Amino acid sequence: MTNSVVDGVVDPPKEAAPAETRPSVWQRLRPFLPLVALAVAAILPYSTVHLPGIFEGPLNSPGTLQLLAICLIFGGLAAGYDLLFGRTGMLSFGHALYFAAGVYGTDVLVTKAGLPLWQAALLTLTGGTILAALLGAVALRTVGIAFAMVTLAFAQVGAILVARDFGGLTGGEEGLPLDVSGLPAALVGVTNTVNLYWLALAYLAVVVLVVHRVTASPTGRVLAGLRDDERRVGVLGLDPYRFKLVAFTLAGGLATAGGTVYCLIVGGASPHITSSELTLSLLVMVVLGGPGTRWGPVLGGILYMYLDHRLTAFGASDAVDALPGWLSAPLSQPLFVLGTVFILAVYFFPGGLATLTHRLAPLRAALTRRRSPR
Amino acid sequence: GSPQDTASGGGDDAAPVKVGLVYSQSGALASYGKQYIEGFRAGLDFATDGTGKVDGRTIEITEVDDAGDPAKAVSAAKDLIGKGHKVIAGSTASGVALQVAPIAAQNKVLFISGPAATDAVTGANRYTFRSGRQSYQDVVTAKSFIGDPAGKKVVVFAQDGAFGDANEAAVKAVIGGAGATVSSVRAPASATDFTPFASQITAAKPDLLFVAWAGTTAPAMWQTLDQQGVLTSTTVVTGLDIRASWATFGAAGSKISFLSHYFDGASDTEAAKALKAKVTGGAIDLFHPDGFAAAQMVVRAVAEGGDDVEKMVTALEGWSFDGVKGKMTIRKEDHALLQPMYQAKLSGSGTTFTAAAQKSLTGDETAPPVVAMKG
Amino acid sequence: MSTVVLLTLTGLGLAALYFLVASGLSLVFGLADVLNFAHGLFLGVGAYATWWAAGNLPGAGPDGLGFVVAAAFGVLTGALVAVLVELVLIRPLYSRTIAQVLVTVGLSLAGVALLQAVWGADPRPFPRPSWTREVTPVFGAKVPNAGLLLIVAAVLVLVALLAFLRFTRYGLVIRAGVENREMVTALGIDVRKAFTLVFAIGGAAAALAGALGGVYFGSVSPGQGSSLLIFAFIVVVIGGMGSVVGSAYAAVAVGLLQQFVNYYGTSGLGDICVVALLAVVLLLRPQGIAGKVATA
Amino acid sequence: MLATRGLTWRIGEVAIVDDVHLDLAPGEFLGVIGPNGAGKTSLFNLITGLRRPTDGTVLLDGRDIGTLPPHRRARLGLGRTFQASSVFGSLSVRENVRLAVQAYRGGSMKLWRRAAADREVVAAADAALDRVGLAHRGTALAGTLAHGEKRKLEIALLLAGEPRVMLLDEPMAGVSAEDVPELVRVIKSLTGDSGRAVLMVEHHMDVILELADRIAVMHHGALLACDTPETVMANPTVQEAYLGESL
Amino acid sequence: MTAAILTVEDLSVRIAGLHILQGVSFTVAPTGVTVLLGRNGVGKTTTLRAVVGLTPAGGEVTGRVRMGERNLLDRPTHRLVRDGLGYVPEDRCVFAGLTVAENLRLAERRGTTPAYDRVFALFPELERRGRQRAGSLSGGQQQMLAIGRVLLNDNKLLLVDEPTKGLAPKVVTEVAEVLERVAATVPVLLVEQNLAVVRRLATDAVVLAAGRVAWSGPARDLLAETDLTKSLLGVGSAEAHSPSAGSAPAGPAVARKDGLR
Ligand SMILES: Nc1ncnc2c1ncn2[C@@H]1O[C@H](COP(=O)(O)OP(=O)(O)OP(=O)(O)O)[C@@H](O)[C@H]1O
Ligand SMILES: Nc1ncnc2c1ncn2[C@@H]1O[C@H](COP(=O)(O)OP(=O)(O)OP(=O)(O)O)[C@@H](O)[C@H]1O
Ligand SMILES: [Mg+2]
Ligand SMILES: [Mg+2]
Repeated sequence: MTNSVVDGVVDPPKEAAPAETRPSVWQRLRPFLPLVALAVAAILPYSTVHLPGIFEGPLNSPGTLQLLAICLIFGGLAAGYDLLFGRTGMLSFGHALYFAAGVYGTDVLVTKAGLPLWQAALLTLTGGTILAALLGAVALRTVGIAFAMVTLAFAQVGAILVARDFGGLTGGEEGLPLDVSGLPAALVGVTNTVNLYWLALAYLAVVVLVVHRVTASPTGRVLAGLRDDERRVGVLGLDPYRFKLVAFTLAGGLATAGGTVYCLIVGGASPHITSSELTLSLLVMVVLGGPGTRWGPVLGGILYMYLDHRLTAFGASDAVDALPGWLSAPLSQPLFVLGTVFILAVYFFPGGLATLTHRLAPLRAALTRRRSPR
Repeated sequence: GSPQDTASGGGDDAAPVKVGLVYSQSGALASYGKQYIEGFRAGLDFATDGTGKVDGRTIEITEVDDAGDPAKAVSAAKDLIGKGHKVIAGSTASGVALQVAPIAAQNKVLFISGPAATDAVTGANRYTFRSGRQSYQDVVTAKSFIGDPAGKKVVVFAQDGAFGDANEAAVKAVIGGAGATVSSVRAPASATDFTPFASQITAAKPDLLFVAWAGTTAPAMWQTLDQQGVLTSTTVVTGLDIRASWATFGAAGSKISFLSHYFDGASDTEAAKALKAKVTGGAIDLFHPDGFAAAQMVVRAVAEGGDDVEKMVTALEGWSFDGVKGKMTIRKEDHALLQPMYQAKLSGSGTTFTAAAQKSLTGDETAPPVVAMKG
Repeated sequence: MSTVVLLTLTGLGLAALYFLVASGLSLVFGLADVLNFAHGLFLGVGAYATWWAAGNLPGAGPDGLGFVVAAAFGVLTGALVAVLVELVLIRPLYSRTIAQVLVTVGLSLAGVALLQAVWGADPRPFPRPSWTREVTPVFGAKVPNAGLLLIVAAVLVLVALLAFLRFTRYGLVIRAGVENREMVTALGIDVRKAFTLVFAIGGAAAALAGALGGVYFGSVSPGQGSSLLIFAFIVVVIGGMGSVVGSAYAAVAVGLLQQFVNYYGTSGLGDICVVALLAVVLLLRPQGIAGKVATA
Repeated sequence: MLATRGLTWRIGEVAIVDDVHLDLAPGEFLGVIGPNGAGKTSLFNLITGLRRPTDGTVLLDGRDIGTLPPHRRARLGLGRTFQASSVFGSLSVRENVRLAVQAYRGGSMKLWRRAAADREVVAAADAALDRVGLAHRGTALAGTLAHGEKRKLEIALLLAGEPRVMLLDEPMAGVSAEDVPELVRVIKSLTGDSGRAVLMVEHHMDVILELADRIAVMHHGALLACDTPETVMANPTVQEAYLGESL
Repeated sequence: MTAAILTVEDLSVRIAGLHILQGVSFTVAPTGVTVLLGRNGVGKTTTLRAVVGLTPAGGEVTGRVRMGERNLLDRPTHRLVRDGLGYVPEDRCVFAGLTVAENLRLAERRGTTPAYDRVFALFPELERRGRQRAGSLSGGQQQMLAIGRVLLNDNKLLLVDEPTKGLAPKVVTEVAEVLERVAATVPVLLVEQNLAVVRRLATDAVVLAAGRVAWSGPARDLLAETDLTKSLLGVGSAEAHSPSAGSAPAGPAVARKDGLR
């Protein structure tokens, strides 16, 4: 389908053709690829290329940039969640809570308390991180499924509180539109969507950098050890609890920051984001991309959000309408297509998208072989 | 190209006018959305005499599904605005309407909210209008069931959250303001068993029970109220939902006094006849009139304003027109849509129920108080 | 007094509903180690199949024996769908727990959307025997018959499941299979069959919950199963995974707690209390609930 | 150096470990034998803090460590291996050992440094791998190692932490005959220097006799005897309950 | 030599790109114990698992394994076992969450009477601990359970992977005796590191090295020739100055060396 192209847009083709023939150059270039990807993504809004069927308008149109911005945010969120799930082996079902804390925190502080954006963002980030640290400190007294359920329970309380709408703070099921009057002008209005896109890109870059650095750090090694055998880590002289709490807090903080950016992009908060389904979606994104891999979760998040948004258009498209009724009815349900895509993905990319290059290796080898006799 | 580029809208006198409809084609509110779009098409035909053109310019509709998710709706709105749409309509869900409205104001395009009932859309900003009714109008209609409210005891039974809050506040203002004592019983929207709440209501012994409940748990809620004898012990008023839901009231249906936004046969206007002819199944449903009115408003805005949004706004403010429900007026001060409302009774059994009008109230009788324009 | 009786009995009815949903979940979760997010779908399938049968299947109807036939048809369909899901989707993924979670999540999304595509998002009136709409006076409280029906059904299901686990070898095979499938086959047992059976039973229990839930709610809608699922999960976890009896206790605790807090406290507090109960139970006896004691 | 005082662990009425008083002098090598199920592994679990005793306590250098969590005890110089190999299966063999070295060199939270850049850690890890003869398997994932190799990796993990008191739980179990002498040599070299004390459970009697200064015999959770190898081996109860007839 | 009960021909196993077995061929005699020897990691366990059809997912098995006329490789494990192939895995694999009695009950095969008396006579401990969770058994007790499970049924061939690992000398002797008695009626393919046990039980021996068969023949020949033992198994020279595997008899250290003779 359209996946490969989307990946290409955000992350330039990793397997560039010349690299196959001259691996040494390729190897030297490899470490710089993320920077190249970042640069390409950053100048993307200057392109007027139109990719029919993939995006509604040209790449620099507000609609496309908005969609890409949301995809990037979720790429970052998934990468942050992977710090817990893929790298430390902690299955949290309540990660949506910290994201929601970021969205609602920013929104409420700006809209209800009238704080300037930078203060609201800073306060929210601090608050979200502290919240993660506190709840993590309690939840981490349990392990395994119990941990998953305690985190789910905490997140559920968050969802109930948002729905209850105490003091009209959260707007309940109607959500809370962001009051943009106090915001910098560069973040308001359709023509400025590109700035939001860059903000989202910056968020993603920061998350990837943080996750990457942390994973490669001594602490990251301990986290990997915890994933395999917690008891062993303890006997080696390291406190598993402390390291897990650090990972949990860090991931929570990253999610909160993502919430702040998301709030700006969407221009408000709605209770969807407090639901346990969001955490499940994060899990799906990570698994879709490949847990514990460097780019997998990012790609998974981007792809998931892309499908989630684009499938509504797909369902309403003429191509689907033209099909016989028994086919077009389910296909016009975006969730049906999304669910089916996951199921297929589990079977066809068992290790996630990240293993795709790996699995294509034989094919590539065959191609090069055919070319080389020349 | 430059990242700040957006397509500039029209300017050409013969160019089509682009209208974006962002509403629920899928998701929980898909059936509301379906009525809305049917109504809109019928309304467009009606207002343009079947040509689909205003002053020789075609009205070009782009439909986008928001699946009830504000984030998707905002993306869609930005996309449409980016492509030069000056008019956006739709919003089946209140949450969507509230988040799209600011986008319209930020970008100075016309936004006509659809079935979303939240009062907060009224007076949201200069660019935002509504083509449907608002909760307050429901409540005023409810008040008409008890005659003189002074000294009466009224209980609001509503679900937690903004929808319930709004209804409770409206009842306190409208009926409480007229001298009744208003108290409330609230329940989580996700509640599975309603016995505790039924007991609380019974204990309060109200003269009037106003129920504001939306969602799939409604049938269970009504059954419990019926079984615990609430429906027979007092006057119970609630809004009449879409036709498909009537059967789920079951035996309770005939014991409830309904306030209605619209049901088939509630009015006999020209517009209603035109609409009825176009509706699948031949019966007008709750949200068909909202789509119809939206189309009428779009045509008016384009006819008077051309491509100039400011002119469109001025053209709509204070405008009165003959809609499906009868005389509709867009109040200048806060863009509230004043419109007739109805009292109804359900009768029938099994799966066939019919609604009959008891009384209709004029737009002025149900007018909400004027609110200050926020933005 | 009558309020307390009413709340207790309706609370038990609610508990019975939770138990019916949770029992299948607990069985599949505890025995086959599959965190089955598609359980809500099975429930929806059962409900819609019953609804469909009552209107279309010869011999079935909304009342009396006809309803029993319709419900039986629903239960059968639920079991069948569960078996298909196990055979086609879950079986290739054993020992890949996360992949299973993903598949069942995908399935619940797709399946609910499918129900919605076919029958629409709006609730449909559910066929039900007329006596289930009535109430039975108990100490002055008007207790809905549908609730009593749920209680009876839940007790029957509990007994049936216990008998299955206690008097057949399947319980053993499955518990062993969860730990080490290979070794079970190495003892000469076809473990796949046992897992399929567990799914069939889980699906049947879910479908029964769907059919009786339809009676209880008076309507059926695509999302009904998923909304019950979260409480079912809580019940399963509080009760201890895989323990059917535990689920029963937990369901009673949750049902009564919710009912009484909702009456005496403010609205929404009931849900928060249930969640708090979960957190407290897990924090006090995490390993007891997780059921897996580390062996040093 | 290490001592247990009345260490007892009961489950219900059964005493798994029953009032054990052990003393381990610096530089001493104490072998622990006893029938299967005598409570040897359980004793280790109590000493390292993986289980909480119902009674009694553990002293290290005279300090009561009975209430400390496992990682605190490890930091005080208490290291152990597991009877069932417990290595980090998804990490490479080298990363396994580096993690252990890092744990020993200071467990402070370092989030922003590159782990692989720490020369000292790398060098120490490689030295430990070399010592157990696993250097050539450095890049293999620990989870795919054959059983015997996992046993060696276990010891490398222990070595990396340079503990002062080492608890070895059946290090020879499943090690092929050819490798036994080498492992024995490795273990022997642990004790030669620096006054380290070793507590080793082992069923291979020749290994125990080769290495141990004293032998403790456990039976039904209790310490039956603790004496020189000769005395212990001559003990008729030991012969009857543990050694049985020769093959 | 009479027809072999099990014939392995050109068995190759590849797991995750690693060529672990590279064409292993040997036979198992219809009586007595055939031992499979070799250093850690040569692929002994892999061989046994390939025979019972338990190669991990993604593993590739080629070659033929015949028992009588049947090729075993294309039949599912549970059928092989039901037809009389008993397997005792290397790491015991008792079901930790189940009680001892449940573990045994699980091993009962349909249509046969389980020989509980035989098992309890050998391991009275198992009868006593019937209600204990197998996960809390000591290592040795778990090994008893793993063997007991297989002995509950009559088998045509037993595959036993390192049964004496981690057992007390006394139990090692007992297990050896059990296997000896079992082997009187059922042929056994045994993987074992304990040379004393090998010495006592083995009739035939197969030595693996680097994924291939390095030597096969009567066990007597292998053990009798010190040079051969030394070159194939690396023991012998070490014996002189450092003790090697093998359980020692009772008595002072001096008497130990007899253990391997
Ligand atoms: N969690 C537990 N619950 C019940 N009994 C237990 C538990 N843990 C250990 N036991 C019992 O305690 C006894 C001692 O076990 P332990 O593992 O310490 O023996 P061991 O001496 O190490 O034996 P081996 O030499 O076979 O490894 C055994 O009988 C075992 O069954
Ligand atoms: N799942 C696997 N993935 C990758 N390699 C494996 C896997 N299983 C086994 N191996 C490799 O195959 C080789 C042979 O393993 P096997 O377990 O058969 O050896 P063994 O002879 O039984 O050794 P031991 O005496 O230690 O039990 C080892 O090098 C091991 O690393
Ligand atoms: Mg032990
Ligand atoms: Mg082996």
